[in-house]
Amino acid sequence: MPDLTTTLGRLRLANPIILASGTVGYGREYASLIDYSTVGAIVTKTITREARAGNAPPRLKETPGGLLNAIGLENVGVDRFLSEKLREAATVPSALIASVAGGSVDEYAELTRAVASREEIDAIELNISCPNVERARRPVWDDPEAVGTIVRAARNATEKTLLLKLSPNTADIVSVAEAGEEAGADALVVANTLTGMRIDVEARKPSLGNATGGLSGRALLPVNLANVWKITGAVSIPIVGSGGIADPDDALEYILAGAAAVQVGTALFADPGAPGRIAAGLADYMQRHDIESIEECTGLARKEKEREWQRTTAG
Amino acid sequence: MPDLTTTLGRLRLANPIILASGTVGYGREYASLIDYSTVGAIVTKTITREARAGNAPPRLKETPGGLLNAIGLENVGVDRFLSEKLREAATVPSALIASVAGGSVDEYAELTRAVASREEIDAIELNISCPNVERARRPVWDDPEAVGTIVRAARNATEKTLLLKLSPNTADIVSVAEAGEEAGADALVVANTLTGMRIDVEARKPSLGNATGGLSGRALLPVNLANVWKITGAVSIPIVGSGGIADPDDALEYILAGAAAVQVGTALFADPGAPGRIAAGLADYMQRHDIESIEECTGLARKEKEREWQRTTAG
Amino acid sequence: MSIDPKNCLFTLEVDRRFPKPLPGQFVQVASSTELTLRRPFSVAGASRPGEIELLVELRGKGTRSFAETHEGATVSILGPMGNTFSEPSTGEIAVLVAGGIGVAGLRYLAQELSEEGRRLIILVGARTREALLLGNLLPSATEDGRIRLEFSTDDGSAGHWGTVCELLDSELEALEADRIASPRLYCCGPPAMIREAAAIASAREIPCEVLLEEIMACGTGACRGCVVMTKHGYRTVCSDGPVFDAAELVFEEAPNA
Amino acid sequence: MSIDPKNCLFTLEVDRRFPKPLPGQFVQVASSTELTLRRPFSVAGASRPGEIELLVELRGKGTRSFAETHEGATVSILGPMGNTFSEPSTGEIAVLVAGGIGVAGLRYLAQELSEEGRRLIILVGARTREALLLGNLLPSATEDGRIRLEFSTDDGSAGHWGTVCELLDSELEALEADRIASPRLYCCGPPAMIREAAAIASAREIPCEVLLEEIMACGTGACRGCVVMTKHGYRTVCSDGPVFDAAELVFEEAPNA
Ligand SMILES: Cc1cc2nc3c(=O)[nH]c(=O)nc-3n(C[C@H](O)[C@H](O)[C@H](O)COP(=O)(O)OP(=O)(O)OC[C@H]3O[C@@H](n4cnc5c(N)ncnc54)[C@H](O)[C@@H]3O)c2cc1C
Ligand SMILES: Cc1cc2nc3c(=O)[nH]c(=O)nc-3n(C[C@H](O)[C@H](O)[C@H](O)COP(=O)(O)OP(=O)(O)OC[C@H]3O[C@@H](n4cnc5c(N)ncnc54)[C@H](O)[C@@H]3O)c2cc1C
Ligand SMILES: Cc1cc2nc3c(=O)[nH]c(=O)nc-3n(C[C@H](O)[C@H](O)[C@H](O)COP(=O)(O)O)c2cc1C
Ligand SMILES: Cc1cc2nc3c(=O)[nH]c(=O)nc-3n(C[C@H](O)[C@H](O)[C@H](O)COP(=O)(O)O)c2cc1C
Ligand code: FES
Ligand code: FES
Repeated sequence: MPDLTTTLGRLRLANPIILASGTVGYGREYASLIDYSTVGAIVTKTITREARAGNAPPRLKETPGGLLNAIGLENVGVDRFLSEKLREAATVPSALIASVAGGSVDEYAELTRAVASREEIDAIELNISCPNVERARRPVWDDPEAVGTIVRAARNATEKTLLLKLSPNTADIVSVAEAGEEAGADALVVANTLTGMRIDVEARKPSLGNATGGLSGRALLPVNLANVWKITGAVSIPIVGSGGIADPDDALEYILAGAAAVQVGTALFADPGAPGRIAAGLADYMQRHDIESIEECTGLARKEKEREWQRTTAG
Repeated sequence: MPDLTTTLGRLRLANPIILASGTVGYGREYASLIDYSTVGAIVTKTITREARAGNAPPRLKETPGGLLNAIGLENVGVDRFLSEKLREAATVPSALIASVAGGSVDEYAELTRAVASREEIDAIELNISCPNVERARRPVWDDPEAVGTIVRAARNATEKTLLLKLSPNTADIVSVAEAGEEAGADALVVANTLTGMRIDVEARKPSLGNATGGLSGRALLPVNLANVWKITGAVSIPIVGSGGIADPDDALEYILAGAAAVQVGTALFADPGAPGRIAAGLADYMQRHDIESIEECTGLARKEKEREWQRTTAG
Repeated sequence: MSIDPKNCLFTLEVDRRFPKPLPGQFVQVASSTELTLRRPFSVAGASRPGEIELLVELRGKGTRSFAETHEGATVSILGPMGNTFSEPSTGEIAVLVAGGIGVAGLRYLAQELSEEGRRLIILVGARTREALLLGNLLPSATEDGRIRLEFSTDDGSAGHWGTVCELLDSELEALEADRIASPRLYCCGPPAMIREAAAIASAREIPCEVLLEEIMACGTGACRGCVVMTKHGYRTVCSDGPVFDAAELVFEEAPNA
Repeated sequence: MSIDPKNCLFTLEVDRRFPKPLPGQFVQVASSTELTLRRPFSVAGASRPGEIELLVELRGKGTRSFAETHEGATVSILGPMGNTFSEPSTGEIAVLVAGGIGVAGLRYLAQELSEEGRRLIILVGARTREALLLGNLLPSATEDGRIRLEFSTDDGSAGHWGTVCELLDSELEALEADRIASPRLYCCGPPAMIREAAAIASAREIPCEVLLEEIMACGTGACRGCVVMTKHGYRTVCSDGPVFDAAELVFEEAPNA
């Protein structure tokens, strides 16, 4: 059996497959449908300081190859999360990553401290990239300095593994990735959803109650894969690929591009067995290609291309 | 018969359907397949000063709901365009828009002057957004000032209709749109392709010779539609929607979001009859809803939502 | 099985591990690998063990590709999911109000209540006479009046000419006069019908449960995608519902109101 | 019609306006509305008016959904597109070299040359004996030796044990000794085979045409998506090809060379 273990900061995962924030709730909801032994970790729905009611429905709209969502970070707030939901989440045998989003730098620090203080939580994911709540012209996720400040504050609040989840809605994700690494993030999640929308032409209004939402699913894969590819050359902390992963080959593409682990979200909706299928497919690929550890796969395509570029430049 | 005519700057189009740059060559190639009477205008493949050989193959890769291309602006250069290709392009009965891309502000001005001087050309589209040739960290299309400078230079070079084609690969397309309007663009094309890639896991290398390419087709639609939606409120020049339009409803979504015209590209590959189908579908919709002119449809969904927002704020 | 060009009745053989569904519960069907989401359908019958029935109106891609599934094919379903209706108490008469394909959400309930020997009034509203074909899938009216079945059509081509809520109102009026039993309402249908039925129930202070529809992703309560507004805030149709007490729901302002 | 689990022969009735294709030309097939691109296939036969044949190897989504098309269905095709092969002159003997599904690209040419009474040597290479089923679709060898058909397999299960290019080399050797006629090569098959055949032709100074494959979008020369490198720069397979003079092609450095 090939070795699927992988490492993010201080966190050792039995398996490089992580379930993405917002798509599995607190894990418990899917207990009867997902085989968690094939899942390295789950990320909670993003937690904010105050409870949030979320956006007006409709909150979902299927698009060709994708899904738009505008949940609006509905969550019970950090206090009820810690007092109620965490117990549920802790029943899931996979590692537990808490996703947090603050309204200010201090809130990020405070939330990080609060969730990191609980031993059930193995790592913290900083969500700076939710497209459904941001309103400013230049969003935080596009501003390397602002991101650096948030990460530094969170870094000071915990020694646990700190993941930074980037947004693809930017012209220069590499600079943001570098700022995150520089400020002390242990790993980068690349990346969240793209802003998108659809309109109901008969009703003449947006299909989503919030007008715009985040595009996830297969349609997103090429974009986030290119982002992983670009970032791989620039940082040395591990990358977690996310966006449209539904099959073993999708996960492999991210890994060959440079990811040490992957997140699966939208694919769970059509197939809660996706994590198991992907884990089996990775093992099969490794066996066929005589690869012992999944960590050897990370960045293989990128390294090969770099050699080629060198040959061309040299020749 | 409902009125499908629409106006972009000084250019009056018989029909709001424009064929997108790079997907119809110079129009002539498709002469036996496309019914140009259903096409308001065609945009030429982007023309550069020097001839460009383009990228190494493979240049195309199909993805779920989309298409990646990395043509690399292969074109014969402006001189041969004017001496050879223009004659071919002029045989197409639709209006003719020349797409140009310069390597510097001066080149944009020079190219604009050169193509605008020919009476066969009705309008000029400034392509600042090709993801397959740009290498800088902060690309031009993400920099409102740089875009403003290019547009001003081109504006000074012609009085013909000047379209500015934006890129979706940015966090703040609205500021770029505003800079374009401010600098004298007559219309905005919203927008080009998203950067994306795929990897061949057996060969362990990118599917495209150029590694990354531009994602077009249905997968792109939600993203560019959201961009039109965002820009509609901010500028007063007409918007041309582009990205994934394959059916009448797709075109209508862009128009209801705020577009005065639309571009169809990738959809031609599967169905050269798409422009005709879309034109017929628009006419049918207008008849069903008792709308006389397509111009009345522009922005209807956006205006309705703004009224709703006002009600909510007032109430 | 196709009932008419717009509606199909499917019989699915299910795994032995598949629990017996309760009326009101639904299943999530993966009808095409091209689609990102499964499609939820009410269990419209489960009288024979090892089998469930779904009654599906063809609306878009998901339902159409489901309808194209050829006999004997294997389809992936998840479920049964969601909550169920309250049972009518002994003194109560169940009044089922279905609008169009809403029949699908109430058919299994009607069958169960009918088998239990309950008193039932079933009101079915539809656009035209053709749509009444759906009515044939419901328990038949009995001669002793224990089960009654009434129709309304928008175009008057069968039954009462008007909405099913008008029919409901006059039925309730009659029941009130008769004082035979207190009614309990069960409704499923388009949003406008649900809203009107809820208003009628509220005005008459009658208990009323409604089966709601919302676009769903997870179907388990995890994604918070399928919410409706209630007096206690947003609730998910998939795990808090799909059956809600009408009195708990907060209806949006009607458009253009 | 399925030939074996990996390959299908399709017969398409075409419109009267559809021009008679030339050998080497292809059509663009829309095999599924879920796909962004059409799929190009060589015309593998057009002997009967109003009909064309396509010989398709099942590789991915497009070919598989094409194979699932049931008899009698309507499929949208564009074409015929692309250029054609040069005719062999009277003194020339046509040597057709097909690797695997490359048979599809040369079958119609073989049929036409055979009907014209030309001398023909057809060499078919495949992985195993099964793949030789494709050979059955080609004109049969004649007793007078005018048409000859030779096979090679990678595993030696039929014909020559080795590559089709080895077979080609020895055939050319024999022809050279015989001095009966000068050969003209026509090749279609996987890239490595094309490259080797081109090298053989170049070494022996024999005219050689190859039918190339590239992923296509427009099929008309408009999008510049399907290029191959030639001595005159990039050329499109769809409109400058798909048939190229092997001497004009510039082959990439072999990987890991
Ligand atoms: C709990 C529940 C039970 C249901 N039971 C039945 C049933 O028994 N029989 C039946 O025919 N239908 C039922 N529906 C509705 C059914 O799920 C939708 O008709 C179906 O998902 C449409 O899929 P589609 O791909 O054909 O249409 P799409 O192309 O996805 O959409 C067509 C139209 O239907 C709307 N729609 C899409 N998904 C849903 C959804 N999940 N709920 C409501 N509207 C939707 C869309 O907004 C659009 O207006 C139920 C829905 C829910 C939530
Ligand atoms: C001029 C021309 C003539 C052809 N004639 C035939 C023929 O007669 N019979 C036949 O079986 N095939 C032929 N092909 C190849 C055929 O087009 C591909 O096999 C088909 O497009 C694969 O589609 P898919 O969706 O099944 O596979 P995909 O899932 O799209 O791809 C499977 C594999 O095939 C490769 N591929 C995809 N598209 C093409 C393409 N257009 N050309 C080459 N490789 C491709 C992909 O890179 C991938 O490795 C021809 C191609 C060209 C360009
Ligand atoms: C319904 C839904 C809710 C989501 N909620 C969150 C969230 O709360 N926090 C977050 O960081 N990402 C959220 N995401 C984004 C996912 O975590 C993931 O990054 C994205 O969907 C791309 O991956 P996928 O294509 O595998 O789904 C959400 C996605 C979906 C579809
Ligand atoms: C093969 C191909 C080539 C393209 N070449 C150009 C180009 O030269 N210049 C340009 O501005 N856009 C180019 N585009 C982008 C299109 O004009 C269009 O903006 C984009 O494809 C989105 O629209 P679509 O989804 O309708 O194709 C190209 C797109 C494709 C698919
Ligand atoms: S569908 Fe996910 S919460 Fe209901
Ligand atoms: S496929 Fe477009 S140029 Fe050949």
